[in-house]
Amino acid sequence: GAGGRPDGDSGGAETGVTDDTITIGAHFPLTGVAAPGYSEIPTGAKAYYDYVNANGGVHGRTIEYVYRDDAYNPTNTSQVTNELVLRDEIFAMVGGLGTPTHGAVLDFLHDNEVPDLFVSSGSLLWDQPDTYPMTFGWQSDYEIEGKILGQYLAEHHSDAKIGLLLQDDDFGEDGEKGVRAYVDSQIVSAQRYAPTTNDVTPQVSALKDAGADVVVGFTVPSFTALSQLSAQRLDYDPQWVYSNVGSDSALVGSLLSRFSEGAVEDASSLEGALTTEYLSGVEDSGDPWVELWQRVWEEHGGDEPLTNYRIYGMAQAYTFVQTLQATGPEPTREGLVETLESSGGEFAGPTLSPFRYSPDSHAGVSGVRVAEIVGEATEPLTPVLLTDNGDAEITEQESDQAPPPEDGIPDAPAGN
Amino acid sequence: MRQRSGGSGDTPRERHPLFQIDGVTVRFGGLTALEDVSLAAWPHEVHGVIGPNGAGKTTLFNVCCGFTAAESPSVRWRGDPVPPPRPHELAARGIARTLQGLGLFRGLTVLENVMVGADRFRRSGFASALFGLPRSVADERAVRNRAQRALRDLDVDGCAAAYPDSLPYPIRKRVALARALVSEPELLLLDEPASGLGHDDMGELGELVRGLSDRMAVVLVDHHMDLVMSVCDRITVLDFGRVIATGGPDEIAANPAVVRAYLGEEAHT
Amino acid sequence: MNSTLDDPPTERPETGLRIRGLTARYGPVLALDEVDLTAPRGQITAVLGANGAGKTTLLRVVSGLLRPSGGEVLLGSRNLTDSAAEDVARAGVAQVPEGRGVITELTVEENLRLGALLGATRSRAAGDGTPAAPPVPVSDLPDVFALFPSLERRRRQSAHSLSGGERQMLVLGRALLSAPEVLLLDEPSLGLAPKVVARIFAVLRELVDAGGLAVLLVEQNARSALSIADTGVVLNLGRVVACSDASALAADDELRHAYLGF
Amino acid sequence: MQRFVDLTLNGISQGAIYAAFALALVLIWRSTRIVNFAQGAMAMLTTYVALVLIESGQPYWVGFAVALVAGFALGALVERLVIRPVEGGPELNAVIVTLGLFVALQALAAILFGSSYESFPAPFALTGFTIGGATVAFTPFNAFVILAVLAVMLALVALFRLTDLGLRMRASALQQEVSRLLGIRVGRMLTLGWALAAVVGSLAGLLIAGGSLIHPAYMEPVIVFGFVAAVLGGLDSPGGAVTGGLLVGLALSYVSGYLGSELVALAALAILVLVLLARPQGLFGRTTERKV
Amino acid sequence: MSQATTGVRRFLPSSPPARHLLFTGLGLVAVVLVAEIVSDFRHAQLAAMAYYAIAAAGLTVLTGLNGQISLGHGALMAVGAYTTALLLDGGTLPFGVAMLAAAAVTAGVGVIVGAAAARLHGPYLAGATLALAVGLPGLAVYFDGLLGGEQGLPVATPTPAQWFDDALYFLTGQELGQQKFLAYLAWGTVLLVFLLLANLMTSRYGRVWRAVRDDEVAATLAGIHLGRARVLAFVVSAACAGLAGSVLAMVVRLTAPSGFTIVLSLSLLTAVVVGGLGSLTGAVLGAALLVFLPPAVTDLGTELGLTAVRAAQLAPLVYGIVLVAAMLTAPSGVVGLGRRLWNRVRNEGSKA
Ligand SMILES: Nc1ncnc2c1ncn2[C@@H]1O[C@H](COP(=O)(O)OP(=O)(O)OP(=O)(O)O)[C@@H](O)[C@H]1O
Ligand SMILES: Nc1ncnc2c1ncn2[C@@H]1O[C@H](COP(=O)(O)OP(=O)(O)OP(=O)(O)O)[C@@H](O)[C@H]1O
Ligand SMILES: [Mg+2]
Ligand SMILES: [Mg+2]
Repeated sequence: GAGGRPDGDSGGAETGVTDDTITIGAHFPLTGVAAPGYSEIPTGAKAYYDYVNANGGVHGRTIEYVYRDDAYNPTNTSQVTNELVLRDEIFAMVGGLGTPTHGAVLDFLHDNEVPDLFVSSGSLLWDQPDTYPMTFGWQSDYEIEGKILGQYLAEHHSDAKIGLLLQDDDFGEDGEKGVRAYVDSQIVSAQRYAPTTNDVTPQVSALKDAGADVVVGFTVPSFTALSQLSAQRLDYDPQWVYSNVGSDSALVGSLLSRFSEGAVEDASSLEGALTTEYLSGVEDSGDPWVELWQRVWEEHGGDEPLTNYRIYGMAQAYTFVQTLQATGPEPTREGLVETLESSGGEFAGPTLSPFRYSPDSHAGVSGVRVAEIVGEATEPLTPVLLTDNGDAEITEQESDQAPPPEDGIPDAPAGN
Repeated sequence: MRQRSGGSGDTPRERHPLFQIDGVTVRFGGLTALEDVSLAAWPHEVHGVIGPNGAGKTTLFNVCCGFTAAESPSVRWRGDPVPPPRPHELAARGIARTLQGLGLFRGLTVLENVMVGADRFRRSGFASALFGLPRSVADERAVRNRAQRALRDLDVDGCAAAYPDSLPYPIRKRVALARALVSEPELLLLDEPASGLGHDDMGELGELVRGLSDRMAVVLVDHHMDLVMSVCDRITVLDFGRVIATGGPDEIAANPAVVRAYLGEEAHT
Repeated sequence: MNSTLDDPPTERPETGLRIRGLTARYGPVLALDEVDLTAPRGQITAVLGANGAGKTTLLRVVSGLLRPSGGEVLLGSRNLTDSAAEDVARAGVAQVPEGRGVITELTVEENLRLGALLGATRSRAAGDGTPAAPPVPVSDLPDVFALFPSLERRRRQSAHSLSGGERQMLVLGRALLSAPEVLLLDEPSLGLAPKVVARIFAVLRELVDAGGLAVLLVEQNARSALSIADTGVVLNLGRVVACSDASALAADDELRHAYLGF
Repeated sequence: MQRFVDLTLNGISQGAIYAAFALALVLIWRSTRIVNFAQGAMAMLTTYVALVLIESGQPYWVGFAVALVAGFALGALVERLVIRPVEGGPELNAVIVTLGLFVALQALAAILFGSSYESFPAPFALTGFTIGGATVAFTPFNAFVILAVLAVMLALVALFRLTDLGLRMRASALQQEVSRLLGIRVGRMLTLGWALAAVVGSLAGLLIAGGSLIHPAYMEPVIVFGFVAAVLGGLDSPGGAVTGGLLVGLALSYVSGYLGSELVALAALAILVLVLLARPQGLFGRTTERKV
Repeated sequence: MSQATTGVRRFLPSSPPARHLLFTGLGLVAVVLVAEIVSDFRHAQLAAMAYYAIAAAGLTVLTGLNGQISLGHGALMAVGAYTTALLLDGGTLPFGVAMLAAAAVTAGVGVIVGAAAARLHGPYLAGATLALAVGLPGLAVYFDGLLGGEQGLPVATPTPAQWFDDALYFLTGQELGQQKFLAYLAWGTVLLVFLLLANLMTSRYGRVWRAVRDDEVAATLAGIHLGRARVLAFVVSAACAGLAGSVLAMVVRLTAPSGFTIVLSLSLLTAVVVGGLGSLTGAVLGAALLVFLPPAVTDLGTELGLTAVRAAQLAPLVYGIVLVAAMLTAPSGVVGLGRRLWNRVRNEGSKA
């Protein structure tokens, strides 16, 4: 354990916590094939922690955020997590990214009793309170996203032939499960691509061949762009629907719009595509949360522009600060988990809908809204829709999202 | 000049040649390298094969060793028909060959080079080597002893620990010969053993080869007529892939066809 | 350097290859020790000696493949001591290396073309389009094929398929095609049939007699080498132990028995 | 049927890209007997050079030309600085040097240009030709790629078959010492070989990038399939590289379309093994029969 | 100095296997000493170093002794890792059995791959094995029902037998944590593998492999079946890779395709060459380089005030530069360099 507490009013010293610091860690692909995009997430989180630290920290402690590169390779994740836990002695793991990567350290973190919060992945693995009582998801999982999209399509495109373009891992698989719950009979073709490939024309051509006039893509942004390029090549123009993960219109749209500057007359961007949202993005300039992120990034970010990946990192950091605030001035690892289980479900924050945290659930954001991409921004088509895994019903969210607190730092709840 | 150990050349003590190959025809695309060539190696005899460059001597050796496939050779071993040999089986069949180059293993010491040649005498298997069982250790020692003996026989045991590249050329030639001899062959095929050797070394080589013929049949290819004429009991001459003459050294030296095709007037000294 | 044909070689000895005090080592091993010798144009100089005497080393130093640790190599008035091998070759010194001088992956014709290319480069460098060296009987591919008929049939074959002797012929032919002023031959008789050896030696003699070619001939086969050479040099343990007229050497019984073994 | 046509055309256009890369490998193999694992990284770097120029407002073709020139310079530089010392040494040392270079250059690009996706423009339209009312998976840009690859192939064949320079380059690669004795400036030939190969590599990089996304690791899949294509064709033969590239491209397109894209790499393995078992020197490689 | 070495040599057993046993014993002592001194974090690093060392040792036999290049050993490690994951799944099989099975299954795959590889040379072999490295992990995605797809399979952690726990406590008086146990397990495997490989390398098999590498024709004439010798080398080295994969799976606790990318295969080859081709010591040194260099560079970068992203990008840059520099300055690897220095010291010593 690092740093005992000299005033000794609580007696116990918690790993990673000193009088004036709390050390937390994370693993991200900062190099290699998965680095584009994802490597921006921790820079956003770091900016927000710096912002909090500059404003007095949490209960007087500054947050030391250590993130390490795993190059999206589970073997490396295991090594850097060892480093984080055994050498850097982090208090908690916050936001470690990737399903296979983070999957490799679930047990290790569990054995070492390290809280494992807000895994940056929509896999269902993180919601196993019985097996992994200290692991929590954060973002909306792919299944509920699929369900909500499926229901929307069933209502608004009930005659359409639907094709699926799926990443061949848990992302595509869970998403498919959700979509099929509503429009199974309408699906004419489900095409999978391996994330290691660089060519999705065969898949898109199969969708075209199957006559799909709506295509739902559970794709990461680069493959969203590739699928758009392939479609353009084949002159194929269905109604596109992309998962939130891959629909970063600011990113994908700008990537694609570059091609229209050249010899391509037929501007191809994500205009008119459908997607879902659980966070507001850079392009929603009027949104008070986005204004906060812009302020934070201006003050503590680098020279590079603010992106949705960075907003994701900041929002996650916000939730963690919120948790710390709620845990009180004497943070312990158990305390952290208890806080999330008891009050995490009521956290008001940057996400459009609340988390599903409870003693029985460690699942993240409970819902999304369906939106249409217009220019670089989105226009909501539905209210925020809430649901849960399995055959839970889809309901509309009643209350509106609260704006961020004045100083941009979540308050410690009264009573603590 | 000739120090024959016995009159084996004229009155063979055996009824059959040790090794006999008949009807060897080899074509490379349009080029006929050998046409209906036969070769017989008698025990206790040194048999020379000579001929102009590209006549097919090395190719004939390659057929005998199974490196080159001939069209329909018939092979006999002590008079019995056997299938054409395959290269890696030669050692076990009692056939050894030296190469026109040196063919020493650069990364192995001289002793190890020769130990590779003695590989066929090992008895223990993979497991005993893996676990370092006494059987494998004893085996290894036996092979080492054989190799050392072979090096001693050729008077090169002094450089057992050296690597071939660091040795003078004549010594390397001897090492290569030691590696062939350590497998205790019955038939020894020597491809240009004297090339690159100085006069003295060549003389020693000649004596050595004669000595060997007590123990085995030797077939020798070389362009040094002094050597060939002095050690061979019988000589076959190839030209353009055909046998143009066979006989004892004196006959061959006097054969006008051989002189025309191979020896030339001047060099015939 | 541009000597004319009718210069009797003996009158201008400085036009050949001169080696002064040449010393070379392989690490601690002294392979050449203050070697002096001259290979004048129009002459064959035989370098003899037992295995390991340093003959190959001498040729490698001359052709620039090995840096000498002392002494100098002069071609005519030109100092080649520290020139790179390619520059030595372009200056007109062709070497037929011991053993593997064939580029086995190329065809016979391509190997020969490389020699011809060097010849062309040299004549271009001479400026006026005339060959840099006096005309030699071997100036194009047909000449080589006339000299070595067995190569012609294998012209498009990969050199890899050649027999040992055929390779040796190929390397010789290639060196001749480069129209050299000085020809360094490292055991050219190696692996060749007696008749071919005799032919090659006769051709060498012819080339030399026809004009300015200087030949430095390294041979194990001292007897036949001395029979065509003008001068003989005997090396032993990296040192010149004798240097004189070829016929005188051949007649010197003591020397013959001590170093030449015949 | 439309599907089959699309898959075929897509396979050809992907295959042309692998072929372009394989040509660079063949060129370097023929002129230095080294397999250059850094080829992709070098191409990536020069593609970024082109992108920087194009983004600063230069026309596409200016970026294109400068990238090729930069490739030439980079190839020559790399050969002189890091390859020269390992030439003629153990084969593996050169492999490790190029691997090290590959890793270092990729990291360098990430530091210099950032590791995010960038779109790279194409000089021709990216919508497929329309044939008989149906749009096929073959764009004017694809046609340009194929023409460029064929042109490079012919140029290489001519270089090696017909020119003295090509012969000198091959000789230098095969036997340095003998080549020097024949008056060939071996060092210069090797540098030239690398420089030319880097130009071809840069061209491949540009063709792959055109109308698609680049990031510091964008060449990685191409390196593998390009290498497979080169080996398939027989590393010595430009024609083999193109055949190998098209074969790999077609096979992968069919496998991806009909069987599933996770099998793409496995299919490449299967094809390679099948071909090499029948012809260990690749389709167009020359076998050296004589061993002794 | 040379007297000192001959003096030491006099006390060594004369037969190689006995000598190897002695060294293994010394190695064991060293492992226990180190393991008991260092922190849990170092245990984790040591365990990682161990699996690299095992795979590199196998590769060094194949490449260094037999001259076959393999860019596909990462895929063979995957075979071992998946075998282990599947066998340990039920929770009943002892981990030792799973490790043996992993080695055996991978050796079986090695027979097939080796049989194909035996016909290939140089870049053709490199190309085929590269395709293996990239292609084989695709199977895990294709058979995702059994092999878990991209997400991979979790691997049950092995637990020490009670006697081991007790014995170690008795010996050192310290508790055996999970990390430390894994380090022991991994290094125990290293010692065993090295013992067996050293035996093979000094036996006729090592000699035959080197002979085949140096001159195929001469080796054939000595009665060696080239194909068989090559395949055997491949199988031995595949078995090592399988064992390494097994250890990796247990240390990492997950086996997924993204853990066995081409990068892994290339790293192994690098480790082998930079360490010193054909030497077991070199394999260990190369493994150490793989494990310790990148984090050291990242830390250095962070200390120099770089952002974590920049520092992370620095690691591959430095790694690449180190590879190039190592090959330019020490072409025979660290071991070769050491040998050269040692010879110089000894020569000077004997001159004095
Ligand atoms: N694989 C092959 N392909 C084509 N031709 C070949 C092949 N192998 C040998 N040859 C030709 O066959 C002929 C016989 O070659 P071989 O090596 O047997 O000659 P040799 O009698 O040993 O000659 P030397 O005395 O020069 O060694 C040669 O002309 C050679 O070019
Ligand atoms: N690369 C080398 N490294 C160390 N020593 C060498 C090397 N090459 C030759 N030597 C030594 O230098 C000496 C001269 O060798 P060189 O090859 O010049 O002899 P040679 O007269 O050509 O012999 P041969 O007739 O065998 O060709 C010999 O003692 C030889 O061992
Ligand atoms: Mg021959
Ligand atoms: Mg010599």
